[in-house]
Amino acid sequence: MSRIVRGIDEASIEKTLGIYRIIDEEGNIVGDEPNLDGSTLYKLYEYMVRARVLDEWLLKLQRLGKVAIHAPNLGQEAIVGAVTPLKPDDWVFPSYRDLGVYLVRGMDEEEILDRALYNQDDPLKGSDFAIYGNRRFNMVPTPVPVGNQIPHAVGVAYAMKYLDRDSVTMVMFGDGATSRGDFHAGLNFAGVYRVPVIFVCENNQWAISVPFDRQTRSPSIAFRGLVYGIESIRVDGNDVLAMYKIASEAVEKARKEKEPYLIEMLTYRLGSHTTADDPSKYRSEEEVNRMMKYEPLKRYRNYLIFKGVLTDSEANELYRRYYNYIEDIAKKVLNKGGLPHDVFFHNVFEKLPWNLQDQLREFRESLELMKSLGLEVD
Amino acid sequence: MSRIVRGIDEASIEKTLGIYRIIDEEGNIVGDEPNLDGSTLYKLYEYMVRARVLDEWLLKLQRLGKVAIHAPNLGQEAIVGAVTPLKPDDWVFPSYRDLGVYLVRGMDEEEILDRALYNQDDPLKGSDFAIYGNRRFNMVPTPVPVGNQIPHAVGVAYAMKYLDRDSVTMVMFGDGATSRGDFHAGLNFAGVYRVPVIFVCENNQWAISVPFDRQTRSPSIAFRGLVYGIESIRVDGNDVLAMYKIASEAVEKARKEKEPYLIEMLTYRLGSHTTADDPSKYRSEEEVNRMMKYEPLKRYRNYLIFKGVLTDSEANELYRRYYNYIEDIAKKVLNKGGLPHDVFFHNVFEKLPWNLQDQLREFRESLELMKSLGLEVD
Amino acid sequence: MPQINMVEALNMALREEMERDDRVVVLGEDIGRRGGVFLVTDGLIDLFGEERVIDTPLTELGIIGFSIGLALYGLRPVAEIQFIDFVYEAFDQIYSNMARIRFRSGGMYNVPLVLRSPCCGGIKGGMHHSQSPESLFIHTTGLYVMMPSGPYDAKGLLKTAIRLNDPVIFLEPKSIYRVIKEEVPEDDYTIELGKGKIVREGGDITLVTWGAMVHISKQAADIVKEKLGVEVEIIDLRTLYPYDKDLIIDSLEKTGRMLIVHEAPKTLGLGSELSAYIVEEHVDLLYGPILRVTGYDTPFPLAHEKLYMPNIARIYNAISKLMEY
Amino acid sequence: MPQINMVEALNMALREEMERDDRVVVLGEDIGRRGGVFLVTDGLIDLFGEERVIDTPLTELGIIGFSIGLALYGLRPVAEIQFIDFVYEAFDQIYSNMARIRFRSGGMYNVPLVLRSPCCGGIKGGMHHSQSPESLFIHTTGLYVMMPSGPYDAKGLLKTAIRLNDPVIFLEPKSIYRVIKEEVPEDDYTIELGKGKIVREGGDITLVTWGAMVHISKQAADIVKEKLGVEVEIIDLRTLYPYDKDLIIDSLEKTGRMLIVHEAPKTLGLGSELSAYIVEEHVDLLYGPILRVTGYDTPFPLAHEKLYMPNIARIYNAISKLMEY
Ligand SMILES: Cc1ncc(C[n+]2csc(CCOP(=O)(O)OP(=O)(O)O)c2C)c(N)n1
Ligand SMILES: Cc1ncc(C[n+]2csc(CCOP(=O)(O)OP(=O)(O)O)c2C)c(N)n1
Ligand SMILES: [Mg+2]
Ligand SMILES: [Mg+2]
Repeated sequence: MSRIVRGIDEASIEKTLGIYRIIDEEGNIVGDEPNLDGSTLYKLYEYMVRARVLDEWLLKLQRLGKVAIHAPNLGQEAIVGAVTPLKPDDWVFPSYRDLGVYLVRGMDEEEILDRALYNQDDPLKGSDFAIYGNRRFNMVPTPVPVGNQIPHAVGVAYAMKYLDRDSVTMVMFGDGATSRGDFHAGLNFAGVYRVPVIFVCENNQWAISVPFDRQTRSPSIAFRGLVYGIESIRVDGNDVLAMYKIASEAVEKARKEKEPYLIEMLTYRLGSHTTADDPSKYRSEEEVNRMMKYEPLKRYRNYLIFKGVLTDSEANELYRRYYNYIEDIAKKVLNKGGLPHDVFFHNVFEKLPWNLQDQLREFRESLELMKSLGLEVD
Repeated sequence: MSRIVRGIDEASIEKTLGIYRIIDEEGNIVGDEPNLDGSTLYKLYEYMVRARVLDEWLLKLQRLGKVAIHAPNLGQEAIVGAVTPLKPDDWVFPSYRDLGVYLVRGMDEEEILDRALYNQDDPLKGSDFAIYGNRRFNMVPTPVPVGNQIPHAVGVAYAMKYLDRDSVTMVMFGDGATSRGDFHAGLNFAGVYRVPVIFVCENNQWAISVPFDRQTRSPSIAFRGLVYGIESIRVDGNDVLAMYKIASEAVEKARKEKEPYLIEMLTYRLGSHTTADDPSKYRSEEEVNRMMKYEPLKRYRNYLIFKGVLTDSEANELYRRYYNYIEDIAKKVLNKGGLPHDVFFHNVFEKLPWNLQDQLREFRESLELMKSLGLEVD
Repeated sequence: MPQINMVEALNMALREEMERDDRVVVLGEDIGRRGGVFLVTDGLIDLFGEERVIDTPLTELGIIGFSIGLALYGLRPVAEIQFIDFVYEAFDQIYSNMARIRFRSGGMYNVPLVLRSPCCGGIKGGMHHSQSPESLFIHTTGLYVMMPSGPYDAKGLLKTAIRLNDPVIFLEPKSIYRVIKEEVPEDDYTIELGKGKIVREGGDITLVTWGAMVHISKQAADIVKEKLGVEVEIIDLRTLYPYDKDLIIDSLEKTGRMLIVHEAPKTLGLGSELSAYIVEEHVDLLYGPILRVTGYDTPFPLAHEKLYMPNIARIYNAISKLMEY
Repeated sequence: MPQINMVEALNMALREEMERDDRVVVLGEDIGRRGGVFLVTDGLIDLFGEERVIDTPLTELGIIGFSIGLALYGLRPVAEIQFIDFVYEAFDQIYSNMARIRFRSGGMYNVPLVLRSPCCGGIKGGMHHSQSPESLFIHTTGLYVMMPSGPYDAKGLLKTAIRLNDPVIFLEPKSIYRVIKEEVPEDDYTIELGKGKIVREGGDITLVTWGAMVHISKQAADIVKEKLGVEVEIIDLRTLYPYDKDLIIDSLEKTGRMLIVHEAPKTLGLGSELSAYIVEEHVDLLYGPILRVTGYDTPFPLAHEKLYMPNIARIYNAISKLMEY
């Protein structure tokens, strides 16, 4: 089977069934290193550390009852490698487990916490939980129904091509999301229309309690891309260098040739699904411990130390610095006021239709009445 | 790439990219003939002839304004090969373009015309147009939204396995239907649960005006089956022997091993999409003429003549016989009365809820009023 | 001015808007070479090319999800759903995204997307080529909903829809696509969102309706006038959300009697909201009950569709009852 | 008899029905080992094995489409949608198939499928973990719709739903999953389809509600009694389609005043149908308007959900207004 039928040849299939990696779980070099200067190498590490520290803080704030819910990203920090090659004008549709993505795009810890607490500075104005985004960073807030954003990203990429822009779109989603109609339709449209979109599937082996094997019998997610006529590859998603390198190639290809690309980021969800989850019901601690040794930070730190870009104590210091930094921010954001009571009447439409005007009037009266009845106004 | 990853090896991929056939467009034997006696060989031909003649009659009745709409099956008659291996207890979910399927399952021309005219004997009681089915034949009436029946078939197959029945399910759908979420979900469930279902995609190259190339960039529909972990094959869908042979194998495998199977029936829609369509807007007559030479009846007739199962004049006589037969039936069914006026109040629920009882009362009054106002009661 | 039908008027609106603004693109199943199964997009592909007149794969979810992306980036897509009966695969995209992205993003993003589709019965289309699901969209919150009853309004409303910065469900009663002809100017005119129209004046009864039922209602009103001497005022809502409450109230101030006619099933058809709104806020205007003549609470049938849909006798009957108050 | 909560009562109903009839199977996302994210199916996989307690891939369309197939072949599937807010991918399967197969097949096939799902607000769930879309299902035609307000009813209604030969949408107000405890017998009892219940008697006002709003309404009624001396009669509908019109009419015969309270957005919430029905058929029972206290016509917000949902002050206000008549 070496003949080529619409891009299906041995090599393209191999790419979807193998696992592309550059550094192994000890940090040893086992593949082609990209040609990166020390500061870029360091930046990747710094983003991963920031993501991890922020994750810890969000978990802490959740336990303190300040944050309603959080989806931990422990173990998936190498996603920062996927977004780093993007330019500001490129668009990103992140998933809900993508703290590192938000940071790389320019959203800082304060904005993320404002969002998590939906205080007066929440850019999304208290619309929904556990989602992040901001137009300033060309990052569209994630819809909670899993996978909805996939066809949106394809539409944006089509519009970029139609308007002759030099931009590309990247969209993240989990292994569970690949079962949805949105995935099927989105990838099919991208394949048919040949648009500059990069699909990044964070295959962390679990969709809440459903393991990959029960989600699909596809040999890999990357293999699925081929049936849509999309160049696809499976990457060791705990190897930030591999993620960076493949994403750079994909972004360049998308930008130059206006072609779609699918990256399967093979990783593992080390934490619970969200803070509302109890993974002990469906997977063993032993499995988690076993997978811990593949986690992305340690191996990349070893690599950077080997490369002379970082020392052990610098690494520890970096962690501590961000820990304290967020501690300060947490204090600050916890003191901010809430959103106005009538916030949810706005942003339904550009202008309030008459029924919403009437209802807003009734609403304001009801607030007065609550006070006069001695009821607490939330 | 010879290693096997979850059923993906060279041979399995080849099966999805090649075209399995037994007789070529002249009727010459180019593959392994199945071991069939003359009467079985003849039956396959007879069903194809009946399907073609019935198709002609439905078109004629449509032109006469007796039938609202018809989806011609010209060129796709070899689908009878797919259903012939099934047993009466097996279930079939046909497509709307499957006259031959209805006939093989035991529905006769009279019932099909009753249905097309939705007269008093319509088994589906005037519910919808261009769909056929009957519980007596374990054939579920087709939903008009394309592809809806695919996950239903998978559920039925699961129930068969769960209840330890010795039965299988077969479901037909077009190339256009493969773009729908129903296809994606249905095949994924079948792959994950390993149930005895045979998917038959009638890839007739067109979905109304959208050619296969614009529907998907998958190299074939069969190839798509692999990503769901389903054994899949592309068959010359105008070769009824090939269809019969592959379907027999698939049915046997499904029955014995409780495994799903996908058959891509590569064929061509020679007629218009439906009688409401105007194909001259989107495809050339030249293409249709070119494809005409691959049509399934002529080649199979040549083969049968070569095999000594049929003579030319017997073939002509067979055609004429069914033509006259249907002419008689058409006269008969056109004289049948219509369905009762209140037919649509029934079969919403097992029992009428109070609001439907009230409405039925109002409805009956309104019929009286129509008469007294001198308005025509439809 | 020549008289044209609704298909031609819609085609004219699309062409003019595409000429005016190259961010306007159209897409859907069979809308390119085929020109749409009802020919609403006929000829556009020749004028604007296949990058702006986009034939899509057969998935409504894909059409709407993809269109939302187009709209997010600043285009103004007009997506055709071949029949509104096939829209449901896209319902998650409509309900959770098209209608919610402005809200979800705190107002940072908006979705100027028009979903247009043939709707309603009267062509012997059976269960899945005949339905009137406007209620589902109106209840969604976050969508404007329109339904014209003739060529002139169709053109003006579609232009309005395309220029709004929020999503619009634009429903086209297919049974009158080619039946009604009107003078439709080649000029650029729009019809204000949320404004109904009195299509027949009368002092006895306020009949609120829309779409193809406007015409049945007019016929019924003529018969009622002849046989009962009752003068029916007919309001064509045109925009179903937000509907023109002021026009209804003004009319009720004259008549005190209200009848609603629509094709959708009765239970939770828009008639229920119109009735509930008037009773809640303007009960004092009423002499008696508010009646509804609607489709029945069953699936839309192929057999006897004319009896399933509101007809003259049922409207006549309701009017007679109302005149008892 | 020990007091148990609604999650435990639902779990008991499922277990008993599965023991009674091996055609009953449950399926959905995370309903196996995980026991469902709210633990309604907890432990069932140990009792009945993974062929009857089926974890599904992440696609609601798949869950419902597949369940329809199970039901067609004679099984009695109970499909969980993790939150009703995620049901929309399945809307085509629900609207065009689950609700229509009996009709399409002229009565030859039926779909005894229960779709159960947590619904409604009150747990700070934001836009997509809080909605109350019952209207969409009621308007569909072909579906029964139920919503219990406590453990006892939850068990009895779910058993009824499982035994019906037609499809049921079974909505569970998640905010009261664990809050309300009641004595729930281990016996086999059912609650008749279409029967509401008077949960508080009173002669001044008929308040119709369901789900978690039953409890808010009771609190409001107590305050109203204390402050205004008004006696509110509260009807818990329990079945939303077909709703118990007789219970409402009987109560209105006493009170002449009607208030409806629900969480869903006002426009085309079920309240509109209840109001329109009474005005159409029993207008003479009314002293004045029918009022509605409902969710606002906006998406369900994360911020200030308690203010978005009907609350005591708004119910109080509506009752005061009604007492002016
Ligand atoms: C349409 C839909 N169904 C169900 C859910 C509930 N839910 C939230 S996350 C999740 C699992 C997602 O798994 P995956 O896509 O692998 O992403 P991961 O959480 O592993 O990052 C589920 C079932 C949802 N958000 N949307
Ligand atoms: C969900 C849905 N969308 C659109 C249609 C309108 N429609 C009917 S058949 C058809 C094309 C189907 O093509 P294909 O699946 O290839 O089957 P074929 O007609 O070629 O046999 C379309 C678009 C439909 N019936 N259902
Ligand atoms: Mg996952
Ligand atoms: Mg086709």
